[in-house]
Amino acid sequence: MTITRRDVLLGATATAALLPLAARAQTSEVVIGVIYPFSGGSAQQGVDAQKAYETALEVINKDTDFDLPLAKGEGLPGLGGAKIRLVFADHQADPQKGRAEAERLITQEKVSAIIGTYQSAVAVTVSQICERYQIPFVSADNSSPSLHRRGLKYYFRASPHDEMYSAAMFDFFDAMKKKGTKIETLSLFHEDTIFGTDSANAQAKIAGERGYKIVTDIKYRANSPSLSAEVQQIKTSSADVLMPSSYTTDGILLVKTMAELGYKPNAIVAQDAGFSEKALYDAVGDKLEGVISRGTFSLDLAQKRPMVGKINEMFKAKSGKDFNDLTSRQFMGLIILADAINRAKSADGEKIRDALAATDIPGEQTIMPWKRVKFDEMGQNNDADPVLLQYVGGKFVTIFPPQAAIAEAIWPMK
Amino acid sequence: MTAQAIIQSLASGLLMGLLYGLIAVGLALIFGLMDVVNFAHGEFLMIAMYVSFFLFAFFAIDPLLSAPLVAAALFVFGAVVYLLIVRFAMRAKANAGMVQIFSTFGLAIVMRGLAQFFFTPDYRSIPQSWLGGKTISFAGVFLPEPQLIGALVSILAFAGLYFFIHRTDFGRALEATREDPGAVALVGIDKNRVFALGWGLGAALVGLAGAIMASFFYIYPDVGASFALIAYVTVALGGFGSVFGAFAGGIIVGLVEATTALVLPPSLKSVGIYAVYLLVVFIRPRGLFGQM
Amino acid sequence: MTALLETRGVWQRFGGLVANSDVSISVGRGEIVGLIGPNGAGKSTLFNLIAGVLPPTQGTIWFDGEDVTKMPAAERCQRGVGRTFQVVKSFETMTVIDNVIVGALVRNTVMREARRKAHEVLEFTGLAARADVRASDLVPAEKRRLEVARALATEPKLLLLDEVLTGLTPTEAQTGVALVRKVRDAGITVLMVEHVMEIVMPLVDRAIVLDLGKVLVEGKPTEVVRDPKVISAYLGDRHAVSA
Amino acid sequence: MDKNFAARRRRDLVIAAVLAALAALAPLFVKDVYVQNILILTLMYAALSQSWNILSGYCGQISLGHALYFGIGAYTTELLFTKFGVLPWFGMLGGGVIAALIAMGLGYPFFRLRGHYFVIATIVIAEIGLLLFQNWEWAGAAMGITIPVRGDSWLKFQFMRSKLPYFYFALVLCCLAWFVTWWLEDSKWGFWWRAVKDNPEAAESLGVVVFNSKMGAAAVSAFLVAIGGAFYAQFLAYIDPESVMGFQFSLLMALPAVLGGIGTLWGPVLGAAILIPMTELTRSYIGGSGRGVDLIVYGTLIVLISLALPQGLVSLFSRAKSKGATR
Repeated sequence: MTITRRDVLLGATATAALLPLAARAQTSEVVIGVIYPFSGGSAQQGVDAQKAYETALEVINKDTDFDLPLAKGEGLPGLGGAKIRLVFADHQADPQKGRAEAERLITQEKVSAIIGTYQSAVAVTVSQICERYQIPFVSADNSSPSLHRRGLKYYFRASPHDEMYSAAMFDFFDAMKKKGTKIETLSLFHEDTIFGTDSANAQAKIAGERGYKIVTDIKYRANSPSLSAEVQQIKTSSADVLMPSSYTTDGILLVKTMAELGYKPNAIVAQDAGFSEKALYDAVGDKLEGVISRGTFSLDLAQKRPMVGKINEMFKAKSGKDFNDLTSRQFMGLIILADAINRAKSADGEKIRDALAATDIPGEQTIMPWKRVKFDEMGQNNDADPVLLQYVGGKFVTIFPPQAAIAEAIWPMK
Repeated sequence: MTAQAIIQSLASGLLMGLLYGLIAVGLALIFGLMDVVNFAHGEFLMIAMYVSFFLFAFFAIDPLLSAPLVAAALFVFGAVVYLLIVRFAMRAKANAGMVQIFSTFGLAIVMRGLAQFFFTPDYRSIPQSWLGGKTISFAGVFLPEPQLIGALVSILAFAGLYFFIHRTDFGRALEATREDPGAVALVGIDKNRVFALGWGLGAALVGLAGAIMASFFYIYPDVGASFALIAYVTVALGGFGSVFGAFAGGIIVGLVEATTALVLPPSLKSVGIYAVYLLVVFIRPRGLFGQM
Repeated sequence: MTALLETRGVWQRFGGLVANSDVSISVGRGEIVGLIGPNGAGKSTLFNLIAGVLPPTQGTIWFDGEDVTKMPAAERCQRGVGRTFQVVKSFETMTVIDNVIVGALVRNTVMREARRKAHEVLEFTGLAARADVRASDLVPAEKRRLEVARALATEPKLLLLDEVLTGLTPTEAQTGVALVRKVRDAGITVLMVEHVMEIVMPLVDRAIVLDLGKVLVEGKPTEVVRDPKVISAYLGDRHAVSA
Repeated sequence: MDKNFAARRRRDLVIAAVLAALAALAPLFVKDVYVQNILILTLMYAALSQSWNILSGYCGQISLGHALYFGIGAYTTELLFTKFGVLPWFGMLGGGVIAALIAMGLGYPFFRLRGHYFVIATIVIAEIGLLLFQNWEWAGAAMGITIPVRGDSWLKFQFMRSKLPYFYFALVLCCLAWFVTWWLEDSKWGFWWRAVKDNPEAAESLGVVVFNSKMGAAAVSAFLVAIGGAFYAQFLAYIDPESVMGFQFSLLMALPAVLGGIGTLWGPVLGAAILIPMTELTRSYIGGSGRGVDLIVYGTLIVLISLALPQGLVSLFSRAKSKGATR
């Protein structure tokens, strides 16, 4: 019974805070649940995500002058100017907790949709719950390819998955080979949870199809205290390209250990994650001149689309960081979701779902280098083009695909 | 696998192992003194790394220089933890072992929470330190300077500890208290004071390790978790309470870890450490140098 | 009829140290036998060998016509060897009655029976009023008594008492002596180790004196106390000095 | 005296029956699925902790590696179901038996170890299990196993629409674990275990075969925990190594018993009833801030409870009772 009392208390404080708004219209609010790890080893991703969503919220709820859906004017015009409110929940990287939080958000907080989750394993259970309650789940930043292939009606992912990312990497290799660069052998280096495993599987498969030779495939335990033995092995095989799939912590340790053991690969082409994190470049950026990472976002885009830079400034004011591959996807995910809610003219899960399915946003109205946002019948946006970014002179420049590139790849890296 | 690669692996393993030993020895010292296992040991390491980091970030003191400061800070911290928590845990009349495990374990959770609260969950590191990224190569074998200095500090710390326990008054008081806490009261040694100093010393040692590690490792609130289990295994392998055991245990763990990665997939390298631990305690149930 | 307990040429060595050398003793049914000797005579070692804590280095131990040399303690208990410990080893977190039930379970697999038996034993040993007290809350004399009760609950043929009378006040010791007599009257053979001769001599039928790991003398208590070898063993140094 | 004892046993049984009946009626009042979820977890952890308590509380062999058995229950059930179509009910039993066998197999070397050496050995063996599953391709490795959803069915023990069947299963499991403990408490095994925990040498002298006692406790404990693991897997409909074999499970099995009162009949239930809702609510209502406040609150409570009540929360009740008795 303490629970209900607690609810009443929390409810009371919440309404008190919202009194001026509530006076205007009782139903003028659409609630969206945001599920991330806010404690534990990946809490940083959760906290960064929070800032990204708050930035998106500002764009939606306040009057801003961007060429993004819902930027102009306050709130959602489709619902009479209703505002979006976010409820954040902590899943601690545990699928069970993610599921419990999703259920709580749906039944207690009455959210109209859920967005999350960073860890793919948690996305599995959260999306199941959403399916059951017929509430859309926007998978903002999960990249595991298996997620959208489970026949779920309420699952949507606007950004690419690891197979698309990996394909882009190999397209790039093919293009480089045509220009006469020698790329024959690859070293895979990946962590042992679902992200690293999925990524390496995708890479191994495409490498096989396109005739690249994988000379070492190192699977290591995430958050190991030492990576000396692992690095020693990739050093020994000395492939043309090193392809790491690592989170930030391991990424930092990998680069430091490589330097310590005197290993300088020809090229590093990374599967994002840690290699898009500011923390990693703060720590070892000097050793990473010329590293290439896949992504779906690049600040270069600001040159063509000035709003990207402005929105980035908004985010930076909150978080002290530039947008990276994850936070940009999170930002965009909420914009896309809010756009669907606006078109649905309803806070009802099923109507929002239909509106999401009908989404068609041209690439120019995003902060991403995508062709468009349009979901296939599995809820995957196949027009989300990955890009490859190269870290040059302290920032990322887009080097692939050619239509998005603003510079030639530097190969080998310095 | 070339001979050079094997030597490299073993050399890296040895350096890492000496560091494991230094991380673990505080645990062994405290256990030997009062039969308490500090389940927040990993978090002590985490705090030490943060102290080192902030000394660098705000006062530009290199981790190598700040190491004594970090050790001093941790000394105070360890003594305070003893006085505020462990002292009371030891008074428990029933389930003393359980109370010790869970009160220090609860402390670990609080420390992680506090670190996240005050320092944010961001991953920190010290990019430009005197040692960071420097490496010595010798016949194709690379020895990173931070770990090399770390190993040296570890050896010196162990030597110093040995001298301290066997040659100083406080060391003798420590030994006497450990052998018979009841009897020392009779000769006028305040047990609580000795225990508090013991905790301080144990924490100072892990502080030393944290300062060294800050120059080449990342820092975040959960970083202790990566080292905690290894530290416990190291201490148990060497024999709880044995300072020399922690030293030997660390070296063994480092070497086994490196060798396992040569034979098995690297993601299973900890299995090698764990298997060696199990093997050792099956043969010697009190570890290599534990009192039988 | 053979003796209830016999040790035949038992040796026990710990590294270079010889704790028992060629000890052959026997305890007849219904006897109270005292095993005495100065400190370091090897009493406790012999006692532990008989109880089955460890096997002897050499020699055999026979109980009730059976070679039990290699038998673990638990099995000897089932055969009818009950014991107490010199340093009291109660089950501290359990109540007095529960302590005794553990012993009673050897012969009674039905809980109800075991509990009844335990109550009987508590009555017998005079602990009935303390049945529901935690063992940790007992006073030392009661703890010793509990040890005896627990061992008696196993319905032993032979009860091994390890310094149960040592360290008690004279009154407590008297109750203890009465209890031992009562035990023997119940048909249980008793082998008791004591360091202090004065306490045991009036109680035992026969005394065996160990010194330096060997049997020094055995016989009736009145004879034993007068034996010059025993006197010199106990008072050896003092005699030597005064002489 | 005898009557007192029998009366106390009967009273425990009656209290348990009343509590179980009340719990069974709870869904009539609790419609909120989030709260239902907390209730299910509370019951599950009460059952797990009760099972853990058999080996660690009663028999005194402190294990911080019971996640191994939990994971084995979960994996056996789901591998049999997804690969061979074996119904979860059989998988559950199979998992229980395998876990019990493994526990006994490990018992041979492990039970020679004392104190922290034993505790660390249990942590380490569970960690090895986790790493092996993390790398075992056939069992899904890091990707885990998604349990195919085929609609509600008791036969397949799978329910999408309602949580109530899970609730009742968890309740039954909790009652079972409690009843087994209750029954064992006044049995030869129960007495043997407590004797072994308090003083193995004395126990041995009273005819207790210490090694067999430990083996028995390990087998019963592992069996019940594995059933809990199988339940959890069905409940979650998705498992991966970290989410069923992680160290946190070992801990969450030990904590309720320790906080409630280790080696007592009511400790685990009481501990779980307080700890699990607390864990869930602190995370849900203050964890979203990302500032670690939930950890601070949660950890502080653990420290305070373990320091203030070394014999667990049940000591509050028995203290009150013994005061009443003396007056």
